[in-house]
Amino acid sequence: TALLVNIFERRQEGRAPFHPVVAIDDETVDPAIWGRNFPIQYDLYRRTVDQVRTRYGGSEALPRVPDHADPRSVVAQSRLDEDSRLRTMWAGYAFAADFREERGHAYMLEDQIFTQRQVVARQPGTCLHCHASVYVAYKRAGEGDLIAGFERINRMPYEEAVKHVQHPVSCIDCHEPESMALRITRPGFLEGIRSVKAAQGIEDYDVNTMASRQEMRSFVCGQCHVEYYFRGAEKRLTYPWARGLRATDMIAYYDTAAADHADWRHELTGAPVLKAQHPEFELWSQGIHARSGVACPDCHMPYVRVGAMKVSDHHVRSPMLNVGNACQTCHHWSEQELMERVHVIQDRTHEMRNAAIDALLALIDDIRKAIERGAPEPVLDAARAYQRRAQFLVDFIEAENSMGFHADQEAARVLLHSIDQSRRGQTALRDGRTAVDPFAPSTGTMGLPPTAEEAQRRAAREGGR
Amino acid sequence: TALLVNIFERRQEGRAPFHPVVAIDDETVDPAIWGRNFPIQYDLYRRTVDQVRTRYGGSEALPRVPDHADPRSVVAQSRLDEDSRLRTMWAGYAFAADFREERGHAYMLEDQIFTQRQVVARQPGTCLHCHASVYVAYKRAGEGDLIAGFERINRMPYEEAVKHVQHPVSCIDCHEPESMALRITRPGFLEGIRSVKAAQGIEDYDVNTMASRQEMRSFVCGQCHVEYYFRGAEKRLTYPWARGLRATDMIAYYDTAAADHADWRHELTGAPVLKAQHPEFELWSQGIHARSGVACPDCHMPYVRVGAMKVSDHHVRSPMLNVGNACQTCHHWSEQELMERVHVIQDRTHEMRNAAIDALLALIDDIRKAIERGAPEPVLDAARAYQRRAQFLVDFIEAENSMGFHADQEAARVLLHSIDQSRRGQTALRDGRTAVDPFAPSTGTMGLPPTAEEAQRRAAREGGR
Amino acid sequence: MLALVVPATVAGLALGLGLYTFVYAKGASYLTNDPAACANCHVMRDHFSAWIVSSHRSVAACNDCHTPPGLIPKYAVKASNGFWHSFAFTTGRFPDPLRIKESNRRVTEQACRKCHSAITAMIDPVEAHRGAGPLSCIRCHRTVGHVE
Ligand code: HEC
Ligand code: HEC
Ligand code: HEC
Ligand code: HEC
Ligand code: HEC
Ligand code: HEC
Ligand code: HEC
Ligand code: HEC
Ligand code: HEC
Ligand code: HEC
Ligand code: HEC
Ligand code: HEC
Ligand code: HEC
Ligand code: HEC
Ligand SMILES: [Ca+2]
Ligand SMILES: [Ca+2]
Repeated sequence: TALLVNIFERRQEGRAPFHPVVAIDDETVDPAIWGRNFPIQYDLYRRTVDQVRTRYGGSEALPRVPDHADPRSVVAQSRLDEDSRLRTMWAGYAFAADFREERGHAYMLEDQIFTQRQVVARQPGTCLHCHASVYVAYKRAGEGDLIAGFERINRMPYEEAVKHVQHPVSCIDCHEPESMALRITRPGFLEGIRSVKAAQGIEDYDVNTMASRQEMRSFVCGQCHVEYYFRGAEKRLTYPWARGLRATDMIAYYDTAAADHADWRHELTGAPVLKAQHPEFELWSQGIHARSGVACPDCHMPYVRVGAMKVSDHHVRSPMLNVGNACQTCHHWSEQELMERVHVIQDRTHEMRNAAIDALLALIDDIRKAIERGAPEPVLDAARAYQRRAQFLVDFIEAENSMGFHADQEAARVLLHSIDQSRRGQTALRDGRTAVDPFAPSTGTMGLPPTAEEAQRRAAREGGR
Repeated sequence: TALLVNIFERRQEGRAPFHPVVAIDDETVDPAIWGRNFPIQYDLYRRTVDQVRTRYGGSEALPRVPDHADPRSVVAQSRLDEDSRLRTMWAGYAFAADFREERGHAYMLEDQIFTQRQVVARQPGTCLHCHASVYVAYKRAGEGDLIAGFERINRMPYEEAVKHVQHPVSCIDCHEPESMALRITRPGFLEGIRSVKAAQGIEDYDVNTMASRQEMRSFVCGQCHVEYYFRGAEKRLTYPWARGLRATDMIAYYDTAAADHADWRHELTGAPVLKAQHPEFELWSQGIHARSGVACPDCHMPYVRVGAMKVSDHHVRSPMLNVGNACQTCHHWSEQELMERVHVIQDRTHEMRNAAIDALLALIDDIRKAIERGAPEPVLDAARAYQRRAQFLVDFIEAENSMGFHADQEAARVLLHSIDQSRRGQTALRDGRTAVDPFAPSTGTMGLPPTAEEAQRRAAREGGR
Repeated sequence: MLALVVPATVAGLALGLGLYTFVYAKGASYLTNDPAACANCHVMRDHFSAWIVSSHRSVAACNDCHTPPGLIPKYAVKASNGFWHSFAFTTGRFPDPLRIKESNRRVTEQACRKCHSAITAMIDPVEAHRGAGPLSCIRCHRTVGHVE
């Protein structure tokens, strides 16, 4: 931590805000050790065990009787019981067995180990990428080579892979030990962001040397809060971003580059369907906040005053539980008014999501009936192609965890296209059509928005205006 | 307290030192006379003859050879030629003959007199309500009673009624001669706003005595920039607001209270359809700007520095032609960045609008074919009911002139439901269903948002932040 | 030849006019620390009244945020702003609404640190690493000096 101390001292004319008591290096996984040097952040970090529910987020602490298979005495509420239509949407997939509201970072490892999804299906080591502090584990498994280790652990069965990790996401996963600067440690993101930048014409993008600090503030979260799939037999973790970050770009990707990929075959229709998962980073990138240079930690880890010091609130949580610090520095409205604004946006999204799910379930039911009355395969396949699209689009917003807030108009656009694909599927089926209409909506920005820096520079060029 | 301060400061500037050179009373229609006392506002007001096109707004000045029937030497571009699908949507209605991009206030009277819609159909005197300075004309026709005069002129044939007016909207339509305070002079709005307030539980609402100044700043525009229909044989101008201001509330209204009303029978399907028209006020009311107390003039008549004085820019026009004054008072981004933000919102809306129109035309075509192959009337009627809804919803956003900007997420919600109704119609038709699903989406606020004043008072109660 | 003369003359005129207006338009008020001095110009009045109601009215005056620390740089900035503001004021050539210039924004960003480096010590140093851009205070605290 030498460098860091120097920086602090230069700034502080000798008044270092903290006193390094232990040495930390690139092998130090245990957050408690880092916490000796940064007790404030560590204490806040540990508060992610708290469970408080908001209208659409947070999480509810449901007590349960621990048993041999699952020792957890508290879990989050089941999303399947809240809306059983999800079981039909995911029929035949592990998610139909167990899908819960997500909760704080402290639970990420145990929730992954004990979810019923591990029981009904065999999962690969790849899963760990986002549920544990795997950075050191990858390096060790790869004898120093991060990517090699990543590939090795991806291929292991989960039970074996999990032996290599001890902690949920920890300091070392987001910070460089010497400088505490943010860094990207996840191969999935390193490769994913490179593919988007390439699509935007920027070759060989290296996030750890080329990203601005403000970008890094969102990229560290984008390591995990993204849509993904396991490519091929080697179960390589892949972010489907080669065509762009929008849900509609991913449809284009899954229709072409990964046309042969399916997460599973739908139990009722036999359609080769996809499971969308927590695309917070992707949806945020299309919203007005990203465009305004507002990063994830601005709202989810806002600065908090502790004593004479301002620190990032490492109690990562819903901003609805912390509106004062999360929103009011930028928005001078009352807490109640700000919460109402979020609720209006979320309620509208929820209404649209429900309409889109109903439309999808109608299509699924139509295909099921068509199969029963022995409709010709080519006709069924066309309808299944529509289901694949419609389902991915609605699941994209359903899986995204802000209920549309991160980019309200874009979320609505995605849901609208979902209903339109369901509509096309239902009519194609009834008309016995075998051709599938092309799908290429293309508004919005394919990649990340212009950064605050870029906007500033442009503003400067225009003479301060 | 962002907004109140703004408004307060502006009120100061608003009280411009002025020396009355002529006497003005409640009979003075001619703006030139008012202009003697307020030369700056008058000069700006006259600039509404300018025609400049923006990506989705403004207007293009198309030269034409004047003829006996239509002496105009310049008109705005035809929206029908830009998108001929509109002709199918409006088949059998006057709008299919002539529908142009709207332009500045200076043209409102001549454009109404000479539109082909006057040729293909006989229009009532009601039309004048929003295209001329009718305040004095109404009072005279009603021997002092505004409403009585309104009713009398509504019933006249247009050719006769138009003899009673000389000017487009003029000072007297928005201002009280003595105090220059804003006022509502339009019966349609007086009655319309009363019906919304009643729906919100406020009885006998009198806008001219009960509205705040900031509300009045939008209400004067809401006199005309609203959805309307002519009720019954007396052609009474009515704003369909009794259920609320949202497009979905109007569907509820037209499905019940005005179930028997249709603007015309669709030529291809025989459906009793509705024409939505310029609901700027209604869409704005659902947006974040209305919720933040931002009124129409804040963007369309922003304060402009003239010498040492700031006045409201009476050159009412697209803010995209005036981003500096219109937006940068509140948004510290560059002009280019602000325009891009508007374009991203409008492009998304445009994409969704196109998808919704395609879906509607597919339904129209299905019904037409079903009629040809002699499908039973009850089945056709069910499909027609869906067309009525789907068409009104998509037309609502098509007719609204900000291409979604005034309330981007709400505009998307309306378009999503339009596609969903088309979908239900198409499948019902194919399945030979005669029942029509209920339609009652209900998120968002039915009426006007809490005003800046209300929001601030609430904020104050909660201790200022 | 002409090509040289013309710009020279223009520059001369500008300077002359500038100096004239600097005096005439109370540009000298730049040499004081009295906020009211800034408000000598009506175009500054909005910002003055917005500062009066801001959280900093009793703790920081215009110059605390709009001039760098240290005498020389302070008067350097004042001189240039004083000249340009006077010039702009007289010619009326300036944007409405006013926009802070990039250079002056940086001055202000530094000003925050003058007073708050203690409380921000923990969040600030991270910037020192790599090409990572600096932390902008105004990004979140735009209204500390001027309530909108
Ligand atoms: C402008 C503020 C803002 C930004 C920036 C932002 N979020 Fe959010 N986020 C929210 C709000 C508000 C919610 C809704 C919380 C709720 O419903 O309780 C939310 C919800 C979430 C949730 C679900 C939280 C819960 O309690 O269930 C996750 C996960 C999330 N955001 C991650 C991210 C990530 C990752 C980024 C950056 C890529 C990001 N957010 C950027 C405001 C923001
Ligand atoms: C290593 C992967 C990883 C990284 C990096 C990560 N998250 Fe998470 N995050 C998760 C997982 C996994 C969960 C769900 C844990 C569970 O439900 O057990 C989660 C949950 C959350 C929640 C939901 C909390 C709740 O109460 O519902 C929020 C909010 C959140 N993350 C925000 C962020 C932000 C902001 C960042 C970056 C500063 C970030 N995350 C970085 C994996 C990650
Ligand atoms: C690309 C990163 C990533 C990968 C890979 C990943 N997860 Fe997650 N997981 C997350 C994030 C982020 C959350 C929190 C947001 C959410 O739940 O939507 C989460 C939440 C969860 C949860 C808690 C909520 C729920 O769904 O019940 C479980 C359990 C879970 N993951 C299991 C798994 C399993 C099993 C795998 C492997 C098949 C896996 N995860 C792979 C990022 C990932
Ligand atoms: C999920 C990502 C994530 C994890 C895990 C994480 N941090 Fe941070 N940390 C951040 C972000 C984001 C910032 C803000 C950095 C910036 O603004 O450049 C930050 C900033 C800091 C800073 C700088 C001062 C401040 O508060 O802004 C310190 C010190 C710090 N973290 C310590 C820790 C310690 C100790 C741990 C483990 C107990 C930890 N962090 C875990 C994301 C993380
Ligand atoms: C660092 C600054 C910043 C933070 C923190 C922030 N916002 Fe914003 N917010 C903005 C900017 C910038 C815009 C775009 C409008 C503008 O330019 O003023 C915006 C726009 C919005 C809008 C209107 C856009 C829409 O989608 O309707 C809402 C609502 C909003 N923010 C709510 C929130 C809430 C709630 C939080 C906290 C969870 C939050 N913001 C946190 C800066 C911020
Ligand atoms: C926050 C700013 C804002 C507010 C408030 C606002 N508008 Fe607009 N309005 C716009 C923008 C931006 C456009 C798009 C202009 C364009 O595309 O050229 C627009 C477009 C319009 C148009 C079409 C203009 C054209 O050039 O064709 C009309 C008419 C209109 N608005 C009326 C209203 C009315 C009436 C209200 C109040 C009920 C209102 N607006 C409130 C910003 C605003
Ligand atoms: C008496 C009715 C009436 C009132 C009151 C009224 N308008 Fe209009 N407005 C119209 C008509 C009619 C047109 C179209 C004129 C034409 O196309 O010939 C129009 C056109 C416009 C346009 C389009 C200009 C363009 O270039 O396309 C804008 C913007 C606009 N109005 C804004 C406003 C605002 C803001 C207010 C209130 C301050 C307002 N209007 C009040 C009737 C009215
Ligand atoms: C409730 C107010 C209102 C009434 C009643 C009204 N108009 Fe308009 N009219 C407007 C506004 C506002 C605009 C500008 C916005 C637009 O064009 O969408 C407009 C625009 C127009 C235009 C120019 C654009 C176009 O459509 O080509 C014509 C022509 C027109 N109206 C004719 C008529 C006729 C004919 C009637 C009677 C049948 C009528 N108006 C009744 C408010 C009204
Ligand atoms: C379509 C509506 C409309 C018309 C027509 C109109 N005005 Fe206004 N006028 C406004 C609005 C809105 C304001 C702002 C009032 C406020 O903020 O309370 C305003 C303000 C004014 C003011 C106060 C000073 C200022 O500029 O804010 C004067 C004086 C004025 N108008 C004169 C006129 C004159 C003279 C005419 C005719 C040539 C005219 N107005 C026509 C809507 C209109
Ligand atoms: C009188 C103040 C004011 C004016 C004038 C104004 N805005 Fe806003 N704008 C706001 C407020 C307040 C919000 C809500 C977010 C917040 O609270 O900061 C907002 C939000 C926005 C947003 C984000 C919401 C969304 O729909 O994505 C955009 C974009 C925006 N404004 C653009 C504009 C443009 C373009 C103009 C000029 C045509 C304009 N604004 C004029 C105050 C204003
Ligand atoms: C506490 C710090 C602070 C004080 C004291 C302060 N200002 Fe500012 N001022 C700022 C900041 C920060 C900005 C940039 C605002 C922005 O970027 O939107 C600014 C911007 C400005 C602008 C440009 C307008 C704009 O919004 O870009 C003017 C003019 C100005 N200040 C004048 C003054 C005057 C005159 C005073 C004294 C009466 C003063 N300031 C006192 C912090 C301050
Ligand atoms: C001679 C009249 C006058 C005086 C005295 C004056 N200003 Fe200004 N100021 C102006 C004018 C004119 C502008 C617009 C210049 C431009 O934007 O090009 C301006 C712009 C500004 C800006 C924003 C543009 C920029 O250059 O960044 C700031 C900040 C500012 N003034 C601060 C101050 C402060 C602080 C004082 C007192 C020390 C002050 N002004 C005194 C006339 C004046
Ligand atoms: C001349 C010294 C000085 C300067 C320059 C200054 N401040 Fe302050 N500031 C103070 C004092 C003293 C307080 C009140 C005591 C406290 O809360 O620390 C304060 C309070 C604050 C607060 C808390 C109150 C609030 O408004 O929320 C913030 C935030 C703040 N300052 C940010 C800034 C920023 C950002 C800048 C630069 C644009 C700045 N300050 C410039 C001295 C200063
Ligand atoms: C990403 C948003 C963000 C940025 C950037 C930021 N702050 Fe803050 N600041 C906050 C928040 C949130 C608080 C409220 C903390 C609290 O009350 O617990 C705050 C509080 C403060 C306070 C008041 C602390 C107190 O309670 O007295 C000061 C002073 C301050 N900031 C100064 C600064 C300075 C100086 C900078 C730049 C070096 C800066 N801030 C950058 C968000 C930010
Ligand atoms: Ca949650
Ligand atoms: Ca127009």
